[in-house]
Amino acid sequence: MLIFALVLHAAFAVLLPPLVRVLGARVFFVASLPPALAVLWALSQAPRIVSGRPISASVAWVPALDISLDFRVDALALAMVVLVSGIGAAIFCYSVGYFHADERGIGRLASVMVLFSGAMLGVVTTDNLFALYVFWELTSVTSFLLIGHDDRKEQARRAALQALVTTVGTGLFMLVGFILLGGIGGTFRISELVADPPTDSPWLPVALVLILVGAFAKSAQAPLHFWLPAAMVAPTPISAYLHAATMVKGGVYLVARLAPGFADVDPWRALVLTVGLATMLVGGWRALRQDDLKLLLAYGTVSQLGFLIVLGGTGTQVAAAAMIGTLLAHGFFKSTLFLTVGVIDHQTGTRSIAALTGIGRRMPVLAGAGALAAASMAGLPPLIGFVGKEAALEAFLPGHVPAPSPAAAGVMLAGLVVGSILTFAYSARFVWGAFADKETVSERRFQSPSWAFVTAPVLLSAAGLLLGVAPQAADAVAQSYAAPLPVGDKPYHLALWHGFGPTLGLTALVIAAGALLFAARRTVEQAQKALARWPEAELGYHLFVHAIYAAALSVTRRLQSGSLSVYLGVILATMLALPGVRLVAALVNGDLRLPFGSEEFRIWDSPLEGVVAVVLIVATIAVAREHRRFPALIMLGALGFGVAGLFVLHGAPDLALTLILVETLTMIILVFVLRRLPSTFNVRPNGWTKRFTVLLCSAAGTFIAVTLWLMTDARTATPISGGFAERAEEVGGRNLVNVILVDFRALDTFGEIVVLATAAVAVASLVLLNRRSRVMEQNGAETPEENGAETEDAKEGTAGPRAGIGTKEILGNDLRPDGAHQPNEGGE
Amino acid sequence: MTTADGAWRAGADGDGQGDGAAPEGWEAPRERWLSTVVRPAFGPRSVLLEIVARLLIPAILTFSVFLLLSGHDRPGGGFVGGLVASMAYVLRYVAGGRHELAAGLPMRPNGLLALGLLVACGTAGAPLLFGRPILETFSFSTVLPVFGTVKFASFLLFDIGVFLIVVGLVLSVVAALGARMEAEEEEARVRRPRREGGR
Amino acid sequence: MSAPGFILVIAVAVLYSSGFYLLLQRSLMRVVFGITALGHAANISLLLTDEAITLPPLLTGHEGELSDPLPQAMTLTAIVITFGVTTFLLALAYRVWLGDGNDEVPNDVEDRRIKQLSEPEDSA
Amino acid sequence: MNLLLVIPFLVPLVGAAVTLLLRRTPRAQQAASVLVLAAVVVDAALLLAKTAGGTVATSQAGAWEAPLGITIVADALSALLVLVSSVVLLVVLLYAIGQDIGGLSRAMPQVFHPIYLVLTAGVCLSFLAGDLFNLFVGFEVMLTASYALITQAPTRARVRASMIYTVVSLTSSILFLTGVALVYGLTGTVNMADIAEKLGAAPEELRMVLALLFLVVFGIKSALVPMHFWLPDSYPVAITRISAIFAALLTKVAVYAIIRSQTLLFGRDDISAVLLWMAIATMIVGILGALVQDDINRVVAFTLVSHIGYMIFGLGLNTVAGIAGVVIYLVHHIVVQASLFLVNGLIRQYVGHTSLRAVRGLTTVSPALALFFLLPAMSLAGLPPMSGFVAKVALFKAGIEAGGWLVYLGVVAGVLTSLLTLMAIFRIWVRGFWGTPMPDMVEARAQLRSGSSRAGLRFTTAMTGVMVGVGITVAVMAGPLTDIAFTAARELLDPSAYIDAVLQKGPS
Repeated sequence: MLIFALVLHAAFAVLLPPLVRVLGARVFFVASLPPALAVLWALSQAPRIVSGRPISASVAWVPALDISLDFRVDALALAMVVLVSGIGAAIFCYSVGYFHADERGIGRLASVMVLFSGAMLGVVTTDNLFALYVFWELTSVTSFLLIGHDDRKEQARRAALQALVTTVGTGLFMLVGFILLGGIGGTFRISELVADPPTDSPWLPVALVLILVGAFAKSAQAPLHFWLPAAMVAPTPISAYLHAATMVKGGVYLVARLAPGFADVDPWRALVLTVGLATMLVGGWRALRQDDLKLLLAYGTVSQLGFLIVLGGTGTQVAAAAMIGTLLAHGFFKSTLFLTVGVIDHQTGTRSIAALTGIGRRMPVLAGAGALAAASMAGLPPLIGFVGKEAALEAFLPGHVPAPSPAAAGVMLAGLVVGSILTFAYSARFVWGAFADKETVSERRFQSPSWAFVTAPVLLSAAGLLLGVAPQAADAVAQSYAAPLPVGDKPYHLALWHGFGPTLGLTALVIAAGALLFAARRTVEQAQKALARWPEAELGYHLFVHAIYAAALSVTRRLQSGSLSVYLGVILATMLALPGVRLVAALVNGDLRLPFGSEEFRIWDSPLEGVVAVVLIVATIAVAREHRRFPALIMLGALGFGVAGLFVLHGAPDLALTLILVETLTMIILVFVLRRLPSTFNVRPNGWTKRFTVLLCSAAGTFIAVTLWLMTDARTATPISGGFAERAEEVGGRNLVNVILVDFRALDTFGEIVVLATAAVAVASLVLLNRRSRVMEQNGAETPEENGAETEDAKEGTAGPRAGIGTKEILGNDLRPDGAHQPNEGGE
Repeated sequence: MTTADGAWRAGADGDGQGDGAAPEGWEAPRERWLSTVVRPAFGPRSVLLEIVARLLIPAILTFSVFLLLSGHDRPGGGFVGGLVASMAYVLRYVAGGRHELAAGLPMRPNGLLALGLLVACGTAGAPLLFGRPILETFSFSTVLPVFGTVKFASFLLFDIGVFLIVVGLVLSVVAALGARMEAEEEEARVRRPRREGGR
Repeated sequence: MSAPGFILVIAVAVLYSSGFYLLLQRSLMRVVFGITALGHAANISLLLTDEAITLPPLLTGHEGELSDPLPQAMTLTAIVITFGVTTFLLALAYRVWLGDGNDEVPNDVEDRRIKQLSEPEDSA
Repeated sequence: MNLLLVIPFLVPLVGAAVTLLLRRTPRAQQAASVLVLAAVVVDAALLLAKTAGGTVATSQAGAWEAPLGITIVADALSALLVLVSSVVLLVVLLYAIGQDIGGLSRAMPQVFHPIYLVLTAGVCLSFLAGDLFNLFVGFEVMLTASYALITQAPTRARVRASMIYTVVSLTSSILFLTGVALVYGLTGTVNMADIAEKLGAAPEELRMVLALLFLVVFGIKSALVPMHFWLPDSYPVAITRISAIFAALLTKVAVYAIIRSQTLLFGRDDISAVLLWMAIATMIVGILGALVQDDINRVVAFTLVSHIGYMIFGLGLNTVAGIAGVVIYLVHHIVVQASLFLVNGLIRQYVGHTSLRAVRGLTTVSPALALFFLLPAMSLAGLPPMSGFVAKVALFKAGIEAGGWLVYLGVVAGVLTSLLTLMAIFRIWVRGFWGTPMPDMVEARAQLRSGSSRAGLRFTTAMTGVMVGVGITVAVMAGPLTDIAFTAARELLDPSAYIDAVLQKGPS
């Protein structure tokens, strides 16, 4: 059933775009079906799951690599499914009102959103590390596409790429961490790893840190949180869904998923608590000074995610229960708030606190829902947010639970209280900013939203209220999830009322201080402005990217010279550096010895051979030194005939005959071509470059010759050719070379004639073709059939040689639309 | 400035050697050879060279066939034979110019290439039909009235394929780099002033 | 066992060196010469894997050790392949001359453009 | 068995001859080429079915037993690569036909088909050659065809590119031939299985020199840093169909040759350290090059260089898992590179060029195009659930299992390269696919869609879609693929079955 739900998401993603023509924006109703189905199914299975019998399913994919699509829905997954699919379904319905039918790319949008919904469902239900990574990165990519939905805005493109690079880049760390972890644990099933965590490997901390890096980036933990506020350029339903309610919880989910097994491994807890707390404080502090409601919420989200990471990563029962409560709370209240802002933005055209007034009066229902959600965020009873926060404070009361250590718990508690105060303050600021009447602001004219548009936020905030009033449902899930974790003094249940105790006192403190902070908001704003601004986290990203590009440019500029001779020189140098150095080393070490002085050593086999060799050497050097074409050609001919002579001496009449014929033909053809070319070559002046070239080439030539000498000297077996003579009788031929060519190794000959035929066709097509193009040019004619139709080569050809624009100029006119840019293969 | 814009029209006509509408260069007068009044490729017309060429060419061609057939026992074979045969045509071109070359060809170079390739492929693939490995040789002997016992072997066919392809290659190259360029030069000579101005 | 005479080793070294040297020149015609020289060098290398036996590998019934036919067959194949490819290079040289008025191998345009950049074009 | 092993190169050659004769009837030519490649695909599938389980199929050309005659041999790796290559070749051919129908390209259709089929034969022969010299011949067949293809529709830029390409390839060929001479000098044989046995008696130092020399020879063709410079200067300039095939196949054939030579011939000597260093350099230098390019084709070409590094990394691990990773990566990368170049070809059709300085808003111009770019781009960046993800996991996993500081450095380089690939490839997306389309692009699209080239445009788009679909199939079938890859890797690391099959069983 779960697999069916996933497939359904994918199928709908394919089906939706064509439906847009018929349905317009109502296509989102259709889109809400798969997540709705998933959440209904999950709820129907909830009793069974909560009672400790998770649901499993599996599809094999690449068993040899342990990549398998295993699924397992337990309590934690259940909570996440409710968030992902439940909120998803609501947001899809909301989108019907948000998007106009003529919105650009609405089909694409709906399709990608459903795909995201499915991917997220996969993330929270899978039980295989690789499958988790698969779905995880799918959410990154869909998120990228959704952030960049309004791709004509530079800002959107930037933010999308930034989010992608951050999440996928860190996701790669996570992948390596997964592979390490699975390798250490011997299995890639998460449930098995958590149930029976490996402990003894020195690589385990490395694996965990790598995984945490991925989780932190996904959940926008400081200092990797910068992408999340930037991602707010996306349309509001997307922000609400991905960047508040679900995707960013991926990291929290992963931390919470692994915490039962690995929370006690250093440096897990230290890392999680530090980063989480820092994020909570930074986010809350930054939220206090935002003017844009959406950004306020975004920083609020960052803060809350830090909070959740702390709770999820601590690895105690109370913290775990608090995490479940806060997780659900956050999902509901944050999506409500975003949707509220979306409505405000949609109706009034702004979401700036400085420009909004009287919204509460004009949209009371919406304001009610928003206020309720904000109250939940602030941690006010009787909402689920309050329940979660109570539990959270309880979790860090020193002495109540075994981990973390009391001192650390004290610090954490203080941090959480400060964070909560900040949360209260920005929640209040949100309500005030969004709905309050402000005398200084003139009221805008706008239409009231349709009821359908407001339904989703109302429902979602109501869900928050419901869960708060009846926390038993959440508690059941929490207990089921927290069961394997270390217990404190007494079992803890999520509830509205725990009696008077330190936590209640702390809550009161939070409310009082928060209210104070809100009341003093002007002072706070000024204080924030007055403080030296610490470097933006985004700066790190920009520095990284810039460093990469600068490195890329400097490396490529230096290496990719564009000159053929340099390329060939480097190849020769490589040959010398690899086998060459090896050979020299062996010779120096005495592992190999040149056959000087051995019995085999001889100057020549016959004096005639010596003469031929000298002719060869002289002719070769002459060819290399000659700067005039025809003399060089004649020396080349002499060289060829010299080689033929050597062939005769070595008993190869066939070769000699062939070579002489081939040489003659080559000479004739060379003459055909050469008579058109200038009579001398352009030569480079003598200088160190030339000397270096000579040195390089001599070294390369010597290397090959010496290797040949050594190899032939060290022959290990008699050549196989003895067999040919024996078998030649069977064939009935007496010229062994020819018999080999046409019989024993006819396949080589076969290939060779194919080479010849191809070369012939190539030469013909190359020469004949050029002629035609010249005729065209003479007539000044473009090819006639392409009046308008831009064919593949037309532009290259015409824009190439003619547009003689200097490089600098091109850069200046990068985007000039008049065609002055020089595409692809610019000319000289 | 010569643009190399590849202004080539797809399917406009053959690649220059299609038989029907052969472009200039192949428009050879179908007269007896050496009677064409065309400038040879190099230098002035030399009667001596022409006569020598005329006398030599049949001999060269015969010799090339001999090399082809006897290659199995003596130095020679398809390559050498093919090279020698194509020498005959090169000689003919050098002596008589491009029209001469065109007039003397049995078939277009591409045809020779394709034919040679087909013959070679056929010889190579035939044993497969009988479930034998590629390129296995088969031979049989018959007694012919005049020649006595004649052995025929499939590798001879293969060698003929080689022969044809070598001839095809050389002709193709001579046609392209020799004859074609010569034709172009003639055209260019007409247009020279304009082009010089452009450089 | 079958190492060639020293002077031939030197000849091979010179052939390869000169071939490489010609290959590194800008003029495509010299590159063609270089390829030809290198082709010779490789062919001689193949042949030198055998001892210098002057008796050709013909089964004529004469006494004596025959030279090794296999490298010869391979050399023959290589000669012909080199010939085919050389003609192609010549056609290419001709083509280049038509386009540029010389037969030099120019540097790549796009590479040159990037060489002249001093700042990455985008770091976003 | 004889037939199955021979068809992949024999039938294309017959096809080449036939299409050369059919020059004046383009339709017949097209039909013949398609038929030939379809036959090769079917044949390769059958061959893979035979060899996937670990049997080594051999056929002795001319029925001469192994060291004397030439062995054609297919193990799981060869068969797999022949199959993938032929599928890619077929789809690219169909794409090319679509372009010709629509008059969208001015390549020479008459000689394109024969040469393309020769290229096919060369690629297949290289994969199936069991003989070192025959491998050389296979390479030459493939390369000569590629010289002819890269000069199709020669603009100045193309002639310049083909010079670089041809001369560098020739250098590599000459060194290859030299290597054959050296091997024959040392062992007196050219049959690879035979060499493998006889090299055992040779001095270790000489073996190492040979191993490194062959690494250089094939390293040039597979564009290992620092021998890679020619590739980005040549491949992107050719017309689409050609650069797609070159990028997809030619470097991979060279990588195959590296794998084969370093495992079968020189397997007993360890040059892992060299391979790993080269792999790291290749990954990093290649991807840094990709980041600063402005031309989409060039970006993709630089990523090609970079990702060759992944394959060499896997080979350098010298473990079954590592080499299996290489095999998966090979298959994945062949398909992905072809897809990306075909997409670039579509962009060229729409816009006339592929320079990022003048391409904007392609998603608006053609949503299908955007989708077809996005999926392979994700795959190239190793994002799940595409095939690139599986390949990367296989390699990383193998690396982490193998251990050692150099290997870990390699994994780090791999991770970094992965991230940079993402940046490079999504930079194309952000700059070229998003944004407001340039006015001339919209106009060009309107003209293309209304003009006579409409059918061709649709067809080429559809074929690009098919290629992307092949990529997705690779991802879906990753399970069986991985099993084959492991079989192949085991065969490569323990070549005794291969050697026995070639040397002892004789003609089958």
